[in-house]
Amino acid sequence: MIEVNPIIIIFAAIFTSNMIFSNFLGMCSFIAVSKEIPTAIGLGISVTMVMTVTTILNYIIYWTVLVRFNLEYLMFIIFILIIAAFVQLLEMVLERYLPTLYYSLGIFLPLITVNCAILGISLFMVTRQYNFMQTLGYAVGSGIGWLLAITAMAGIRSRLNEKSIPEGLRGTPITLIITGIMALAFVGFSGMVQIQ
Amino acid sequence: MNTILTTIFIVTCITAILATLLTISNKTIGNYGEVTLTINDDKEYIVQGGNTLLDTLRAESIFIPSACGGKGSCGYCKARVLEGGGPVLATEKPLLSKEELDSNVRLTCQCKVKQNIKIEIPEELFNVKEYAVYIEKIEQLTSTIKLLRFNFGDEEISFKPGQYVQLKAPAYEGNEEEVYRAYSIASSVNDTHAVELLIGYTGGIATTYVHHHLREGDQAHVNGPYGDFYYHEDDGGPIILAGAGTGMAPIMSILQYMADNDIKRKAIFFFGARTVDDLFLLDKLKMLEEKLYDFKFIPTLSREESQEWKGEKGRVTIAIDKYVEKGGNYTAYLCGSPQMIDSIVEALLKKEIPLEKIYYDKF
Amino acid sequence: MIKKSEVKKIFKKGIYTENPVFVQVIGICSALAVTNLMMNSLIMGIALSFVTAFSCLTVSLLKSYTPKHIRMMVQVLIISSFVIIVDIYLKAYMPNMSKSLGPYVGLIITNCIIMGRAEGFAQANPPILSFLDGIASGLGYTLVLLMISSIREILGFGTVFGFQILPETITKWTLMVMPPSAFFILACIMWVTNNRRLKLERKGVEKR
Amino acid sequence: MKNSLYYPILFMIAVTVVFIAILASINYMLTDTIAFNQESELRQKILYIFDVLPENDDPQEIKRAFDEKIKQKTINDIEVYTLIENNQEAAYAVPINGPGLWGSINAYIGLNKDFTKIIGIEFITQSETPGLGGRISEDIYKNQFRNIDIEGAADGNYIISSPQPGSNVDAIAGATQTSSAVVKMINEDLNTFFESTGVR
Repeated sequence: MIEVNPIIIIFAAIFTSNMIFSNFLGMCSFIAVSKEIPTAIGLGISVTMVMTVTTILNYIIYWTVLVRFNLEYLMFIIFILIIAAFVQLLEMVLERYLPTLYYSLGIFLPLITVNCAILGISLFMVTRQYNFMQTLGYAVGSGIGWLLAITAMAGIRSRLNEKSIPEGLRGTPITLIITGIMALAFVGFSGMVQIQ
Repeated sequence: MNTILTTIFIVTCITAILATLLTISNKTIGNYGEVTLTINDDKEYIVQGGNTLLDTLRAESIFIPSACGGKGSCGYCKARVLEGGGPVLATEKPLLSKEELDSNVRLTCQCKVKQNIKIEIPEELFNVKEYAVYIEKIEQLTSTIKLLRFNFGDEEISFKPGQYVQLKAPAYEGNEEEVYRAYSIASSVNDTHAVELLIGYTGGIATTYVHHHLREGDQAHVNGPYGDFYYHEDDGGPIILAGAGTGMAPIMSILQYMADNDIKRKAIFFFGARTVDDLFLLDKLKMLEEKLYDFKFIPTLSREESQEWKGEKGRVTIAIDKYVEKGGNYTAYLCGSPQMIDSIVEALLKKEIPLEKIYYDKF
Repeated sequence: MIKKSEVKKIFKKGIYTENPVFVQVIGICSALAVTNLMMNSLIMGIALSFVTAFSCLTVSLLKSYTPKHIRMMVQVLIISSFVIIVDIYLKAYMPNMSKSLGPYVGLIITNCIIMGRAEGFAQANPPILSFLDGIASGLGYTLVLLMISSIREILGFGTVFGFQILPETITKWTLMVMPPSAFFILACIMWVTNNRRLKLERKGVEKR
Repeated sequence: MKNSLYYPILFMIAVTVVFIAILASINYMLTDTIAFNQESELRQKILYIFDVLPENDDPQEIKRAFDEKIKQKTINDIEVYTLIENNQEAAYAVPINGPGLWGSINAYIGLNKDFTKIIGIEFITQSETPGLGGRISEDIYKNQFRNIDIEGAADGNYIISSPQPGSNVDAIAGATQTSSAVVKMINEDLNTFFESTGVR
């Protein structure tokens, strides 16, 4: 394995290996919640936070428990259980103690458990054999990349004039086409920085 | 074998820890204690806080219609929250109009009960329930109208005379979608373990189901009661009832209510039909005429050629013109097709009966 | 017990009227990532149908015993267990397929179709119906995947399930091999189905 | 009962035990098959580099051929595979890796016993665009690396990709970046190998 600086991994995760545009993860909430900019930013920030914390938890459990007892084949179960439990706990805590934060970000938490981007990060961290700092960089970068992508999409969609689009293309289909074009644009970043 | 046991042990430890964490926090952080839920300013419930309003109401057997199951995407579960609902959430805004936001309307599946809360919901939702019923009796009244008696078993329904229930027509051979159709209750409100419906055959999904597929003893589903067409205890003046075909159903319920409660009001029932063959439930009406304080049944036939018919002929409005006194302090209940009701309302207005004393149910 | 008409309705909903991918717009992450080859799509579709059907069955069996606050955990545990079974099976008997699907097998867990059916259908319906519903949704998903991948594979590689059908000499359309093309094709499929639906709706209005 | 403190935990434990027991048993039964599959793939690739693949690709056949002809050996801390012919080392497969366009590429490159010729290449992992850079895994590209004389190569440029003058390998049309990445990693890693081991 080539040692890569965690800072470079952050940039790579934002641009060259953007979760949405090159791995297509987290598409469901990306399409459903990208109608307005404030909502998109709220969801993006929640995703980034949850992604960072759960990836670190999963990293620790993976190397201290799963690898030691040869249980790597069970990583899916453990990872998703940790994500689900963490999201639910976080929701309860925010709702009780930080209501303002809850009303702006917490309400998106139930959408996050089934967001494949979160689980995806934990799985890629294992297949790419990152060390702790690299994992941290990768999680933070991917979160920011996701936030950037959904905000950009919300910006475009809020300026889209629905009337000038053929009726059958309105809504999801046109969003998919825009995403496709954006993905092609992001191909331009390839080769700029390396992720592995 | 050993490896399998260690695996089970380790994973179980992890899930047990997570489950414990969640359970404890559910008992502590997620526990908002008991709060008071006030509905429409008069009914109070002591409920467990921490759940959504929709779930809380459901636990109290108040069913607010909801199609998406609490995901905040259908926008059906609206209700006015007057106090204690917290700020409107971003997940609700796309589904609420400006007027609704101004009048404190919220999505009950998103709004959580964390403190004492006051809400307002349509009164009729209190009683609405879904009942699993079976068909006790089917009676062919005329060539196209059947009377069906749905038995509720141990359950009870409470409704006002004149209200309707919805009957579910499930998918059957030749029909793939499930539909609900409304039918007025023809039976007495005291008969709480059953409802009787009059259902005429029109060739539609639900009436085809009723006329060609339902047999005595079959299972069916109804929910209700609904509707703001029902008997009003007002000034006690004389009552005009008018209907045609299956529109007799709510009127029968009103008449039986009057008989059961010995209400001493003058009542006159104009029933429109084409020929003698289209008249039904005559024995029951005869009985009511004897039992009630002052009740007259006036069938008017528009197409009867036979010389034996001694009753009224022509349209209902002609009979009304003949029997109703101008300026009498009447209250009117009408149930029938829109055209029929429009013409009767016109005739009643001519008799100087104010519009607010004319209740009707168009179908 | 179970009426034929009800089964028929479930399948019609899963495959056409409420197709998870192009009507409900869920579970499209993997629909885009694995559709460059038809074989991959087929295996992915079968795997997803298997997981959805059995997860729904189990969730439905356990629904009345599951405490509310750990329902989410129980559901993800059930779903991920079935995914691991699929993963182990592919690794043991179809190693090449396992390699080319890579992490997307694991990501079946977070495919919203499974969670959606488990929460939306299995939670309120008897086990056998839930099982059939799972198969129907999975089938609907598989068909869309195959539709997208057939276009991509023919234009991008000139092959169908790996068999050359276009002459070797044609210029391959590279864009079709690259992931963004899946967006365009899915959008077009939705466009066609939307138009059909709109046309039917308009006809319905005129009739009335 | 559902509201008690212990019920949810016990319920969770029960569900976990049942499911993990099933999974652990399945895994236990299939572990060997999976491990064999993974080894089999590597064996096949190493045999391919030396161009000594058995005619049928039955995994057992491959294992026999591999055990018979290939030995693992460490030259100066670098793990290489050697081809044994007539009880003598006849060729070597040296690991090389480097960044591709999308992710790192891991490969083995085959050298003859005097380290004067490249005799083959095989990619172990690569995540290049299928149909473009991904075509480095196709035989048509890899077979170009059979029998390339590197004895007289200047400045450690053993492989020169077209359209450079004096090229000995054709780049993949439309995937210039991947092609040059492969060339770069071969040249760099071979140089390091030769310098550190001093075999030449």
